[in-house]
Amino acid sequence: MDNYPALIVVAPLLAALFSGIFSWVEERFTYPTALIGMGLSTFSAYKILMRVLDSGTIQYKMAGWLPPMGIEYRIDLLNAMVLMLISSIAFINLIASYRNVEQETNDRKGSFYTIYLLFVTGLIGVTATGDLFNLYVLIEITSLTSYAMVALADKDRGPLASLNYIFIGVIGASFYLLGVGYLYLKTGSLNMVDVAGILSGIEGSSTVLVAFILCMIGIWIKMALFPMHVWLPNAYSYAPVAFARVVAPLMTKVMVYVMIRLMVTVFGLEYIFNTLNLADAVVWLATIAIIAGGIMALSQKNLKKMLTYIIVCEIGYMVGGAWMGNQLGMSGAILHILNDALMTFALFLAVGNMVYKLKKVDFIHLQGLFGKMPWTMAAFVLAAFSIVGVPPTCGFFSKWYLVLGAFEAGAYHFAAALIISSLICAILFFKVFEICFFEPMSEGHGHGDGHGEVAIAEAPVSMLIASGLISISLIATGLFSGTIMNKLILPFLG
Amino acid sequence: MTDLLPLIVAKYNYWLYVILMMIGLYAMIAKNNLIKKLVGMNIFQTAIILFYVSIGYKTEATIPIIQGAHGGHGSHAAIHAADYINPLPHVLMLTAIVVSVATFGVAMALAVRVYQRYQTLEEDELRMRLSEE
Amino acid sequence: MHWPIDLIVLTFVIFCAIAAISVKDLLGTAILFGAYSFMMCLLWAVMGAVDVAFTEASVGAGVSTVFFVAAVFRTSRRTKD
Amino acid sequence: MKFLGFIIVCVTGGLLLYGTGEFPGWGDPNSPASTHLSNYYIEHIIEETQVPNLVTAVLADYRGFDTMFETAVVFCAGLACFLLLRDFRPKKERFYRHSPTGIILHVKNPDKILKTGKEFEYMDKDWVPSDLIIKTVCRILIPFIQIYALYVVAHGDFSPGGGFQGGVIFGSSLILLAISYNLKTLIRRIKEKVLGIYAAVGVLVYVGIAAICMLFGKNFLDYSALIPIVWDPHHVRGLGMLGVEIGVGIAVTAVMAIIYINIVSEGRHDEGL
Repeated sequence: MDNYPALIVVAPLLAALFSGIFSWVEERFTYPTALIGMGLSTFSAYKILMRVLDSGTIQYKMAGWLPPMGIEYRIDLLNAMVLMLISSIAFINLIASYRNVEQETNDRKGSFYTIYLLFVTGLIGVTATGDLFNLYVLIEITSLTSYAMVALADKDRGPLASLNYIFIGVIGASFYLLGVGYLYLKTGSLNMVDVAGILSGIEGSSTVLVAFILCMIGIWIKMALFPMHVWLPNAYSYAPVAFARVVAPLMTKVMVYVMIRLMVTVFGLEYIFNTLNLADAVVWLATIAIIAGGIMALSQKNLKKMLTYIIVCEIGYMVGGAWMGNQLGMSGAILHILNDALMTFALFLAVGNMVYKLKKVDFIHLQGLFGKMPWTMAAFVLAAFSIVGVPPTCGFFSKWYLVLGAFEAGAYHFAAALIISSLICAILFFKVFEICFFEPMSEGHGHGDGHGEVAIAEAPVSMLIASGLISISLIATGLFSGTIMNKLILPFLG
Repeated sequence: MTDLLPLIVAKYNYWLYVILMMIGLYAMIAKNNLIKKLVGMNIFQTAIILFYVSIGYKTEATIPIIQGAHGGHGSHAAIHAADYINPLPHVLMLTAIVVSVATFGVAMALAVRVYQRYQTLEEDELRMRLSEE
Repeated sequence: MHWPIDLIVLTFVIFCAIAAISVKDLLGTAILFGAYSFMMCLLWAVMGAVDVAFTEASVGAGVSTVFFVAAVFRTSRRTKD
Repeated sequence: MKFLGFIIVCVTGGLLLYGTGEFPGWGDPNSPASTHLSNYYIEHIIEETQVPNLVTAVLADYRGFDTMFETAVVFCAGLACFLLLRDFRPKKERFYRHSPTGIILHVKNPDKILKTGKEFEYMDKDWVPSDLIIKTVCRILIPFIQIYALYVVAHGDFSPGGGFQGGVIFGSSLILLAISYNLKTLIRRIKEKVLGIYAAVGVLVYVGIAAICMLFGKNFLDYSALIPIVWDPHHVRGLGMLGVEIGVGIAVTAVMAIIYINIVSEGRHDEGL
């Protein structure tokens, strides 16, 4: 009997509760507790991944009840991959963020870790669960923790941004809940597989159509697809950097995962692409999202804000790929979940290092950064290349699949948008590099003649190690993307 | 006319929940005061709860507590599913109520913070203050 | 036949909801909102959802209203719409 | 914005109404929702769990995993309110009232703290003379409210109620204490630290019971694993549910008090309604 599927979500939850108690009793213990919890969770995720690769889908019955009656964790290749991604990113970020947390939230350290762990618990649960309503509760945990965190760092603008985030987030979650209600009314079940089985008999029903639309709109709001993206940039750029680093790469990607899960497992691709004729409209929406995200990113003056708009742009890639209606597009979208999470995490890790040293990351503050923080900037450059899609890095491969999928489906506008947005990203990042590299020379900063001898002021070693690890993984996932494709994604799509 | 009444009786609950939900959503989008928006949010959520509870309702059935089973040793009289209301939506909605009150509390705390900072809760005034800075 | 009671209470609920979002005094909103919650709780009791009604009575009509009044106490009663 | 909002609302409403077209009638006993899972629950719960209140049984056993996260949501809300509002900076000025004479002292030195008691009474800008009737009535009422709350928690298996409702009622009894006396009284009785720890401990009781089941070799949350340590194996599921309901009750009580205290005093924990 092994309980890894339960442990993966219970370990961080238990750690969160213990660190919640320790934050009142003895604050020094909170960080080790958090580390242990996350470590255990990562270990279980690894075990699960290996098990799934070996012997196929794992079913874990919560409370021992048979699936449609009780809640079931159903972990197949896609879940296992995303679980591994979430838990390892959260673990590495925990290692890297000790100093950031100390700097940004010094009197509420313990509570920070509690909230952080609850957030990760929510994400892991969302990914692992096989129950529609359980998914809603876990989405609410992730949202509630994000609301708290967004308001925490920036005392001035944070609360307002967070309140707006609440309004939009609640609308999104409620739409999803309504969709589940409509589904429940038609099927009488909440288990994803069970619902899918019943739905295949009643495909023409208008109720099911409305349920599908409501679920999708709810999830799109939560993932910030273009017209519903307004909450994301403010929310993510005001959050403490240690939290932004995990919320920015993971939250939206997990929501993309939820969308794909609903499409593949619950409603079925057959129903979506053959019975409904919405695919073209959604691909257009994704195209607009990509272009709009890119253009809005161009007009930003703050590094964090710019990156958040790039996230909006990347969501367009994944939604478009998933709705392309062919296997290439879908597999590209799934591969991009993995790659984009890694790339965004790498970028935000670098930003975290900068914030630790510079406090603010408006473009003006970045001058001469190549000299001051060479390692951080090296990681940043690599991540930026990956976002742009330069071949050896992983960003290239998923984009390649997406473009191929677009050509196969005849969605040339989407392919064009992909290429244009890559160009926009290239412009954006070279603008940043230019500022970081050249500008102090031309301005002749008041530091006297110190051209070659800018004092190196790097971030602490723990943060650099995390950056290095992720940079290596960017290349590694790129090189092994064929393996990932053949072992994980294609078998999942069957 | 005689056909219409059964239809209305069968569906009015769902229609009225839609109206309630529209009221809530309208308040959330169009009202100017942040606290009013929060009220709208709560109305929206309770409307959804009403919808779920309506799903669970069965005519000619009683509340979902098995009668005569106190202590429940050994054999019982046979239980007919038609006699009891569907308990599952109630369970889901208990959870949803809890989630909504948690969100409400956090939102109230945030509203207090916003007021501390800007001395107003009107959205247009807030926008003006933000553009001034 | 529960539906006449149900319909009457539902109408009340909708009136309370409209009143709660259109009154120009936030304390008034708080009280109307409490009334709304209580009506909702009645409605659910009529539909046989006793546990949900109980929860709504203690949460919606009770604690939520208290939080609401507390927040209004710390902010302002004034509202433009 | 109003116009845009109106359009969005109308579109959403239209969509939802369109979806209702194929709904089964309200209260139809043969609708899919009332036949598929619901029948299984109604017919099997009593033999499988020995708990007559179906809602509690489904809530704490079949879907206990949801409820665990629901409790975590509540905990998270309490923590969020604390993080957002709590303000540890001491107040600059204090006011005291000399009870026998009614003279009010204005103390400007933040380090000088008078001992309050018979002679001096702490007061704030919203101070109102305490009302004897309200105080007395609440003093009589509060213990009964609390006993009722405990009853609701303990009797959740058999009648409407359960940990969450009981917790809210207990929490509101604390809030009533704060309203009828003043906030200081409540904080003097129950320290902030205690509330914070209780909130976590409540959830921990739930997760702990669930995790113990895992230690005994069954699945997570499977109360039947508790048979070796329970005095009444026949009702093991009912007892397991009672245990988790108590946990929920503790957490909810603490969180309700935390949210109220922080909102009403803007996180300063000194003066309130």
